[in-house]
Amino acid sequence: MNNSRWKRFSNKNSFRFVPYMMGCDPDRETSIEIALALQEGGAEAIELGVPYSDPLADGPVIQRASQRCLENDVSLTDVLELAGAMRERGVSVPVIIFTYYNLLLQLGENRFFELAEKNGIDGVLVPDLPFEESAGLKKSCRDRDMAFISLVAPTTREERLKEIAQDADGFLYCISSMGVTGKRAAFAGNVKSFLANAQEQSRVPVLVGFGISSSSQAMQFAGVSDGYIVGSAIVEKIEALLPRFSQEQEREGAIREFKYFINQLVPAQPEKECNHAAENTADDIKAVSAGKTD
Amino acid sequence: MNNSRWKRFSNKNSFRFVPYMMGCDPDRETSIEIALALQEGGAEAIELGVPYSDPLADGPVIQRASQRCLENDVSLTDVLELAGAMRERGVSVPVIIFTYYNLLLQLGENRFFELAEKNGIDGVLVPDLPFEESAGLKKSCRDRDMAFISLVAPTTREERLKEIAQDADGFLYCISSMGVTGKRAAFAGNVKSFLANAQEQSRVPVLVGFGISSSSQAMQFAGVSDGYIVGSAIVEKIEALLPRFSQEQEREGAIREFKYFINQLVPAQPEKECNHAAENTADDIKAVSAGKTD
Amino acid sequence: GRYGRYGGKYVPETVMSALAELEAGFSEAKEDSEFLNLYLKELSSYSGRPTPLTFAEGLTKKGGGAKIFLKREDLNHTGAHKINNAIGQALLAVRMGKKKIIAETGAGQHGVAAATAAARYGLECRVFMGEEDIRRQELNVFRMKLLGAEVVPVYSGSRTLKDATNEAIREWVRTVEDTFYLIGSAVGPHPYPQIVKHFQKIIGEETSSQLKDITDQDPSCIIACVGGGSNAIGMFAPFIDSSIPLVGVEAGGKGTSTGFHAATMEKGTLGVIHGSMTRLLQTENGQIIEPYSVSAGLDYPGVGPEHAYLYESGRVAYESVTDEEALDALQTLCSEEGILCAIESAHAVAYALKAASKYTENEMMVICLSGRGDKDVHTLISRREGGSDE
Amino acid sequence: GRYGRYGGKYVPETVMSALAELEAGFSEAKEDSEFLNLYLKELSSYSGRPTPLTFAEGLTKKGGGAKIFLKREDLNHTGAHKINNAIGQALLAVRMGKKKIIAETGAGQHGVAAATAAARYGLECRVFMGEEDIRRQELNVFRMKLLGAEVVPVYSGSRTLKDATNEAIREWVRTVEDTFYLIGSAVGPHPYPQIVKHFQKIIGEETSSQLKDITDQDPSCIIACVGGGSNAIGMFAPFIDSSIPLVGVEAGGKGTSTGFHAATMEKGTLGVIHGSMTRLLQTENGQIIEPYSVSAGLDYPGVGPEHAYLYESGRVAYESVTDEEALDALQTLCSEEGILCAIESAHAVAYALKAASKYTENEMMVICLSGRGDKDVHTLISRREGGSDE
Repeated sequence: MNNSRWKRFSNKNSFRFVPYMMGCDPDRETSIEIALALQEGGAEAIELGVPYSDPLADGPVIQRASQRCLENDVSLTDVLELAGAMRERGVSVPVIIFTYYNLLLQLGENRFFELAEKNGIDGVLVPDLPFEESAGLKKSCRDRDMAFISLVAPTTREERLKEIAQDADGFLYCISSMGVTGKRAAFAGNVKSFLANAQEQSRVPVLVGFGISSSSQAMQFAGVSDGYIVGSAIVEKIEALLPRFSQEQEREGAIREFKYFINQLVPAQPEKECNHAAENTADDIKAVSAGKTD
Repeated sequence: MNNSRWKRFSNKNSFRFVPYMMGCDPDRETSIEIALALQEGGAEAIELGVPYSDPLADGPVIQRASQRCLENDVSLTDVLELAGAMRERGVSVPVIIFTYYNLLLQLGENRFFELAEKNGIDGVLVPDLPFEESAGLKKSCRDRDMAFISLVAPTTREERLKEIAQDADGFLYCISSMGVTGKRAAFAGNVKSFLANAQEQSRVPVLVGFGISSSSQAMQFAGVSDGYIVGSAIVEKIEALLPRFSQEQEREGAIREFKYFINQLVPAQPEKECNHAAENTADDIKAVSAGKTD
Repeated sequence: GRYGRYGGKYVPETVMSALAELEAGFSEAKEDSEFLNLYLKELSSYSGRPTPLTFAEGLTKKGGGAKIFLKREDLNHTGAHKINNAIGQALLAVRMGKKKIIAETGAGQHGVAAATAAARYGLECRVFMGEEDIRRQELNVFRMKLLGAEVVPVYSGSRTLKDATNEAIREWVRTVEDTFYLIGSAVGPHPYPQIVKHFQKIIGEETSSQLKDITDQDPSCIIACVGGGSNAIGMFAPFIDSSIPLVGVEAGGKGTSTGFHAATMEKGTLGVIHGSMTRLLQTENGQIIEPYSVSAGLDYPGVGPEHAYLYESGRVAYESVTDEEALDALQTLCSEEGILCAIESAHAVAYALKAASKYTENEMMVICLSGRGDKDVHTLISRREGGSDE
Repeated sequence: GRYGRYGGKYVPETVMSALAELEAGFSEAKEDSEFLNLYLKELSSYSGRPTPLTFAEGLTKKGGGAKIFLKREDLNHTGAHKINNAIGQALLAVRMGKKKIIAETGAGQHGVAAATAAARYGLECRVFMGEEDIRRQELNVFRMKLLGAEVVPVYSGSRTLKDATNEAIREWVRTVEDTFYLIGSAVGPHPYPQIVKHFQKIIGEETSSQLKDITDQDPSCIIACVGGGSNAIGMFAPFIDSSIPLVGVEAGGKGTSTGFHAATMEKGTLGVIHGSMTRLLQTENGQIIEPYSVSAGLDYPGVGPEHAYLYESGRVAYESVTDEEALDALQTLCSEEGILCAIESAHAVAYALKAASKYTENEMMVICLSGRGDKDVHTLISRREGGSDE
């Protein structure tokens, strides 16, 4: 793969933080600010979700975000174009479009890749397109220097894991535990050996995701993986901030609070970010604490 | 049969009027007055009904009378004793107890006849005890000089009619039309030939009943029968008079109105009865007219 | 027409010729193999007979004794054994040249069965139903109307089954020339109890043959609920001449000592109801008492005359179970076997569960599961929610 | 796992091992004659199969052409074809060592069937049901609870069947080790459409053999309603390789031009739903549209992938009938034959009544009467009373 953004991602040596955000939740402009905040907060790549009526792999938080966006008629095209706008505003890390297969099917593969290329997309993750069904799409991605992100789960059998891992692009998405996306207290019992095994087999960085909502949870996996993905915790934070995003005089504070939240999610942050957080008012900090107990 | 009351009944040459009244409807004293009025009005015999929870052969009017009496816990014994009281007060025509079989069964045949004899009962009519089931009871009646009243219907077949008619006591009850008791506009199509046939076969007077509610209806059958029975029309009249019976100052007028009503039911009445009716106030006569349209 | 001193024809003279016609029509029909074949063909190709004999493994475990088998009358078209008789009598009506049928109904089950058979065989149908029952059973009322039947409200007496039956008989007298009275249980004047038994004995005949397919051994007990008693007489019919113990289960309501029950055998006395001599619940003066049971189908003050005879002769044991026992048994059957039976049938199940442990696991009990319980879900809901069953 | 371009497994990686396990378990089971015999024995001794093939004389007269026969799935235990599949999959779950089943349900029919099979075979059962459907179908909810199942309300999306299915799949991922997902229609990822067809093909097999008992002649048309399509695929299965015309009838709702319908074939487009590629009702952006039908069982935005294939290949003709036509046909069947069928099944009847006159009286049409209509009486009442069907 010649995609320079993926090369940078791949060559990093840090424990990579990859956040998920729902595109256009709550709106296009705020999404751009969120993406910039994520990058500023240390994101090494961004998963950009597309709202769908039937998000089979997602838990209630992302389902609700989908519903919100669908009420605004946000389409796959809208989210692809959002990615383009994010690029223009300075997002430089790999952007992965996270879409259910039916949306891509309706748009049409050709049109999808046309828009994806135009808007600077680096990768495609289709949660309901398992290895067996994805050969064609993966090839189309490779033809365009995009990564088709593959997933493996604790239940993925040895042979299959090997096959998927050795054919993976971008990063290998290791599902930490069975179930849908969303915060949880415990992970699959065999998660560490599973990750270690995936790391052995994979030709790309191995990231762990599903259910991670704090830096301490993520750090458990630091030795057996190359990074982690946080989705629902971020989307839930955005949901909590919705009333403030919608009021002009509150937006700036809300973005600050969001940044502070992201900092908490990222274990080793530069000093200045902490200082930045310290600039928050006491009230803001209280709100943050309240948010975390959600 | 040596019963002198039946001999008188049998030897009459008139077109006999036999009314039905429900015993103790609305109460014992009024029933006695009603019986006396019926006799005064020309009744050649009186059928005395017993209230029953499930009067299968009866229409709504007599069903309602049953219900009224059952609310006062009127039993077969009560009605038998009522007959005795009627005798004491001057009722001299045959009195036929009209009871469903289950009531008689519960009282017991022995006890029933004991009370019947004591209270001057001349006949027994059990509407749900057809010829086939009644041999025993008929014999018990004959042993005591009582008439077991048999019924035949327009649908009773020739052979059977002959058998019943030739074994009848007291009178032969000919059902004018199919269905239950109660007023009606039309009778069975073959009713006259049926009655003529019954008259030919019967060893006792042939009376027609079910649905007769006016003297003109009754007179249709004068040539082919020996009398007629009126039930529901009388019970309905009593029902209409209930409010007046229950008030001391209205009772006498109510009885007068009842007598007038009976006079209308009987085609050929002595002159004096008509005069008696003429003594009624104009209001009474209006009330009578209103009652007749019910 | 007599079973010992029970049975007979205690009806007005106006009904007698109709009964004679019916008797003649039925005597002819039951000897007519073409008629019999038509009846059997309709049971099989229309109503889905034979109904299975299901081994109830879970119920057997709960009972802790005899192996329990269920004769699945709940799987009949319209959901109960009632259709066997409705089809038989409706075909008889057609054979006798009648164009119209009338029927009585309490909860509406027989009314639906009669309306169903009438629709199938092109007969006009009027169903007499107490005004109180019409109010309580609006779904069945609507079903009858959908089937093209007229539902005639009965306002007399207690406005329930007993009065609907009286009124149907009254109506029959009025219209006897072109109308067939399709009675719903093994009651009424002769020849009705015989006719109903004739058209219900298929239950016992199938059971007998299905048992023989399983084992040579006789069952240790055959159980059926008894209201009027049509499913029971049908189930017992081929076994009466054997020595197999037979048990009829009556509705004990709130307990046979409370006055709120329908236990005709235990608490009833000799009497006449709906044209036949039998045992019935009545006052000492002979007025008929409205019985009580949570189950509308067992809520009848009398019982078929042959049952009265079988009780008196001791050939069949009649037991009662209470509302509570029946409802608990219904719940047990439901969660153990996935079968939601009628509350009526649950009385038989309740008795079986109580009696099973008297037998060994090598013995068999057979329960006639007379109908399904979809119709009872509202009653069950209000019981669960309120605790009160009235 | 493909029917032309349809079918497949469009599911998260987390489901893949479970599907592989299921595929292996099913492959083994279907070759195991002991398993097959157990399944057939349960269908016969528990659910009452074979269901009859009823000649509908009155309906035939109304149709004015072909002789109409009804395959009576309404006579199954619990009142519809759903139980065939529920029994089959529950027995498969037991064979695979699973202790728990989960299921999705819309109107509650499959939920009741699944809860029934779970009770019978001693499995724990959780049924996912849209919160909106729970409100509308309280009787079935209560029945499931009586059967010992837990009913889990689903608050996501439109809170109906589509979302209940999503949620059941999500739950399955969570609990896959000891839990079997008992899917209710011929939909879902491979191997589900195959499994459901396998356990429903008894409908067509019985029909085929029952037709041979009547005549050597092939029927001129075999008709079944199609929502997800399980009764239809089961009915069609043994006939697909013949040249007998097959017709699937979809819910036309208020008319396929109104936007209120569930006509997946006529108005749907290629897409992915519940794990398989098929035809479905969706916006041009690919968001799935909640369909509309008066019949809760046909109210599904997708269709089994094999049906999509049979549509595309032209082997099966798919037609639609409106709510009104279906309800009229239900009324006609009811008053002509005494059979109150489900509104779902009435769609097939309505098509048959329209098409019958194209055939001569020497030809035969067979309708799969997939279920009984007791569950629909409330809908029918409100239609008659209000004129509105919503």
